[in-house]
Amino acid sequence: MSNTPFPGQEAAALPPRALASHFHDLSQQKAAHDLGLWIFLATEILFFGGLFAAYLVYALLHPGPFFEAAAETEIVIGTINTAILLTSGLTAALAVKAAGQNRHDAVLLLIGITILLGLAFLAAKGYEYWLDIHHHLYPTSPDFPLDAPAAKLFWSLYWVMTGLHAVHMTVGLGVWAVIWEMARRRSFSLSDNSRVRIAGLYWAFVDLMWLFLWPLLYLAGRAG
Amino acid sequence: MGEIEIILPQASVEAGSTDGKLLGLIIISSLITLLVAGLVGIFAIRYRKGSKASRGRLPAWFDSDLELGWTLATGGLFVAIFAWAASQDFALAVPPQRATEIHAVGKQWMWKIEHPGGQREINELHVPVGETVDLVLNSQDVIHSFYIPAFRLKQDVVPGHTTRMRIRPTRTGTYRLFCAEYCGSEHSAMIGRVVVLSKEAYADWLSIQPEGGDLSSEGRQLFVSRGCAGCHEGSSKVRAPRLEGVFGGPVPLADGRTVMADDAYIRDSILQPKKDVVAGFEPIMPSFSGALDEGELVALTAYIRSLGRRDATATGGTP
Amino acid sequence: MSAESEKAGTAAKDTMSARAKRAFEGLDLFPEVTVFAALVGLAALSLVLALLPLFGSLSLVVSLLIAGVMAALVLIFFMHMRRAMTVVVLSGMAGVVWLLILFGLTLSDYLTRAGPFGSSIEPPPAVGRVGEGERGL
Amino acid sequence: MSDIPFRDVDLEEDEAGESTAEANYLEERFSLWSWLTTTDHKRIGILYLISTTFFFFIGGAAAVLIRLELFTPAGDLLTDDGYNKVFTLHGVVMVWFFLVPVIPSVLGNFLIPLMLGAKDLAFPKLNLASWYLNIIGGGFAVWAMLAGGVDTGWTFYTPYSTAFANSHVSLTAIGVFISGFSTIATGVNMIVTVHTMRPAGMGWFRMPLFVWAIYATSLIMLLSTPVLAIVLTLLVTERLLGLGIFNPEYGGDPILFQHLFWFYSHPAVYIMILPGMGVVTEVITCFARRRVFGYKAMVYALLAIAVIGFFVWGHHMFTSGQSMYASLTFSFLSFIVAVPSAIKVFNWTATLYRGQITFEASMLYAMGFVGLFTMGGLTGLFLASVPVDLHMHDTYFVVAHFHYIMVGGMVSAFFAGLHFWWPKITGRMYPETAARIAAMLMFFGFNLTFFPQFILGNIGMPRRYHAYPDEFQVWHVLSSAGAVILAAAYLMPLFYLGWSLIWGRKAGRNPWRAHGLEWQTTSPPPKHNFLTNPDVSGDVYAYHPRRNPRDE
Repeated sequence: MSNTPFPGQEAAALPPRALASHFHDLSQQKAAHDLGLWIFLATEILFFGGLFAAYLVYALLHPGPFFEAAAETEIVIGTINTAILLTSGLTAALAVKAAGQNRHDAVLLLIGITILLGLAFLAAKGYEYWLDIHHHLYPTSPDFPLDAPAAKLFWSLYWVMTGLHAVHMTVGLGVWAVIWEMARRRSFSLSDNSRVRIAGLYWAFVDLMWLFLWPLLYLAGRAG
Repeated sequence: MGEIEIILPQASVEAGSTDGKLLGLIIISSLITLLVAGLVGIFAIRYRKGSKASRGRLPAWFDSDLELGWTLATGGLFVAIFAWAASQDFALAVPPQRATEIHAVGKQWMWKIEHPGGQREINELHVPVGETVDLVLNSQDVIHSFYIPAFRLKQDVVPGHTTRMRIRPTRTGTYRLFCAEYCGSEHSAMIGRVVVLSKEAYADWLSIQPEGGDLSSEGRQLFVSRGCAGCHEGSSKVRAPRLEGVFGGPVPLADGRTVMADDAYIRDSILQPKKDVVAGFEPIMPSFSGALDEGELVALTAYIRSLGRRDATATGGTP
Repeated sequence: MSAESEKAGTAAKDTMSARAKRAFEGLDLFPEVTVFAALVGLAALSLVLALLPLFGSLSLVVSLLIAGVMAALVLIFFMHMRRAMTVVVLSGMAGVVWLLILFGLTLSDYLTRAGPFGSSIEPPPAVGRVGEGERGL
Repeated sequence: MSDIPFRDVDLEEDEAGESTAEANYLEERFSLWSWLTTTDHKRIGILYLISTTFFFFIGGAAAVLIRLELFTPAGDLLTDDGYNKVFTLHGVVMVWFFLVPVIPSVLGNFLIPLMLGAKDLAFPKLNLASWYLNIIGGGFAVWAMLAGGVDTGWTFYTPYSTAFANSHVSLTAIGVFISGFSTIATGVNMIVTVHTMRPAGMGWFRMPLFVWAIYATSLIMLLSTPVLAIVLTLLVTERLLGLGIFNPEYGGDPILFQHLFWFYSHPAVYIMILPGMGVVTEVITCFARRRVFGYKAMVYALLAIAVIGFFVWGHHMFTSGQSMYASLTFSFLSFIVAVPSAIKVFNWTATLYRGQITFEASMLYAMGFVGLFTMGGLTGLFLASVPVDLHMHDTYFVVAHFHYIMVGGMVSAFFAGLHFWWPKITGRMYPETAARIAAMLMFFGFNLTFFPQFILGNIGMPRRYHAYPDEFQVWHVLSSAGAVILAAAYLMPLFYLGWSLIWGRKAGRNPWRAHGLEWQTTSPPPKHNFLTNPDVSGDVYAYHPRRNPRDE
């Protein structure tokens, strides 16, 4: 009967920060947090999904120029960034695991590495953007190097897709930074609180989106 | 050219059948509305608080059978209405045979019409009664929509697309032409008239229009003056495909595909020559995008079409 | 509290590696590291296949299929979808299913437009791009 | 359901029991700051009530201007650009800042935890954040209006919105984008609350249908709003940064914008009607004193509408140049989605059968809803038929059709719910006679405003026309006359509901002798909703026509 709505006595036994007053127990709270974040991630799939739909339609309408344009992206930086993100995905997953076991030092270290890798990703991305602009690879450039009009469709999608991904990365880094600081001050219980787990899920999702952006933007149109 | 008729006449083949469906829908939905409103009203009076009406348990069949019955009945009815509506002969679909083509260009905020003989008009469309006319629609700026209420037809005019609307006027008269897709400040001023004339009157009307020059001969002039003829004509080294007989037939492409040489293909080939290169030729043709305006494109296309018609009579169908 | 952590901070500088070692002592790094290795391997495979002219125009499809496998690994092992509540799995799937609805019904238009595929799309005569084509000659 | 023992509402209710130990949520703390930082779902519901009312009257003022302008054929009251900005404002404000949030965020916020016997929604802070996002988004829209307005129409069709409009498109789009996050936050909150915070003993099929309706609505919110967000992002990047996803000069397709936009906006129509269906169900069953007819069918119909609603967006695009095969597919699916709506209409009617009906104002609104929604739904079939739509698309027929759903349906339902739960929200009874007069006036004014528009559409009057040919005038005059009545009727509740806050009779826990859990607590409820555990053993629809406790 852990599900009774008003078990005030039970709630009092728990550390005050871990359980919000409107939940009856930690398992209910954990379920709510997990479900809330997963639902949010489902909406994120559809958010990026609109872009994937546009990519799909234009790849079908203008296959030639679209993939020719794709061959102009900086594949080396894109691939290095893929490796960086995969590694940060590993450290984030380990941080979640360590948090579940209340291993304070490990969590701090792993989140720290994750943040550094995320920053490295953004730095590489920034350098890549600089190169792209240097090569006039943006649709409004008067010296846009590709002839076919549809090449500009690809490059528009490139900027929006990578830009939104970078925004998500930045948000994720902000979340990690806050959690790292809170964990350093030991202001919440690592295993009872959902924070690290939620941030880990979000980070893995951002990682996951990149797994699709990488082939769409960097690997497409390279063969032959 | 009489006054515009304000009671909406049925002036096209579609008008009659659309109105039939409309009437059917009005009858069906009025009956359903009356049924629902009637039942609500009757129940409200009969079962008002304190009335003597019996309020025993509902009979067993009421709960499940009636619900299921109503669901199936409405479902069946709706599917039947769909089938009836979908059975209409959609002139909008791929035109089965070629018809007189009149080009209309929508721009903020007017309609520019060009007849095959080169006659031009603005915000007015003259068509002969009893004939099939394909309106070929392009937009120079935003989305417009070519709407003739008396014909019960409208078709959006989308920049970057060529859309078509087949009209089959059945009744002479003057009817309204509206832009039905919001297009900016003077959207409500983008209106005009459609004048359906008898065939003789239409011929007279065409003959008294100022000489616009025949569309395809205008195209022929452009074909020479813009240098197309230099490669696509004459017996010099074969740098480009000859265009006689091309229109309306299949064209094998360098990448193995085959496309149908229709208006859209011709336009594409002029504006984006590297998109669909004909098998056996090098992609050396420059793009004429920006070098030709909408009217010149239409004329060039008309010329190439006229080249094709000589020996392409058997290839009327499109894929 | 803060003084304590500061002290811990200074101590950390001296024995960083020792502390790191202690931090990870007994922390089971599996299956995460194995999965990570698999992900890196799949990424390398994807890269190689994309650069080689093996699949022609299907090359991107192959890359995306590999990405799908990688995504499944991330979902199962890093996001613990296996252990998640049914409703969590359902909500994740809903996102994908609705994406397919979006793709499917949009394509129901694009794949069935009149004429050769996509032929109703034409660039309009744009102004200000005169001569752009000549450069290609 | 039938195995649950029949338990009627507690007859010997103690009005004296109102003097409880805990202050009610309204009196708990008074300061403005305590309201602006509250995480109490009830207070956030009130905040939403205030903000949506504000936006309703902004949108309403725009509607009045539109109807005044159309009184004469010449465009004499407003300039053409002025008119275009006014109808855009009307659409943007009414859709995103009134219709979408009004029932889920006002009544849903207030009632979902109460109906589930919970203390709050799952994420109280997120709930407050969603209100702030909503008013920040609305602030952008109002800012755009004050800065000179926007003239694209609420649909933002490209390339007009990206390359041709000179008005504040980006500002408005950013406002709508932000409000989209508010919608998503509300949706997450509702779904998680329903999943994780139901009390033991309240199985899925024992939940009130209002909860089901909000649940189904939230599903649509979550699955459609992100696509709106991305399409607006693309719109703004195209305007501000020169990227060009829909730019025809690059070979981009304006019709793709329409696909993405309607992938959101058609389901959004169901966001705007499903909650109304939930409200009307609660009201009808209570005032007919009859268990709701076909409970499970009602649930499945709600879920079916929510899901099938995603498959029909192309019926907005029959004339757009989309493939005829796609049009016929979408047409067929649009007919299918009408079936669950028909089930609901049937069940509401059947609930009245052998009832013990009384005609409080909320019941009048609910009965009006059934009639108007039926008409709105049936005229939807006209527009789902391809040949008829080729004629009717973008004419006043469409305008009339969706106003029958949105105003005749959703606004009626909102008033039904507001009156029904007003005693619970404020602890006071509203004056019944005034409310009944307003309800009937609204019904009459509504029909006079919008029925002539069906005829206008039928004789070919296009939408969004600032000036129009003379032959349409007679119908426009009727419509404008109706709008005046409608406007007066909408002002009435402002006065009598305001009056009731101070002079209204004290309501007691359960003035309607209704069965939901929300009626078990005091009116207004205490901060934590229930002083004692609510009794969830009863059936929320255990009404019995022969035993009406209100006869005592």
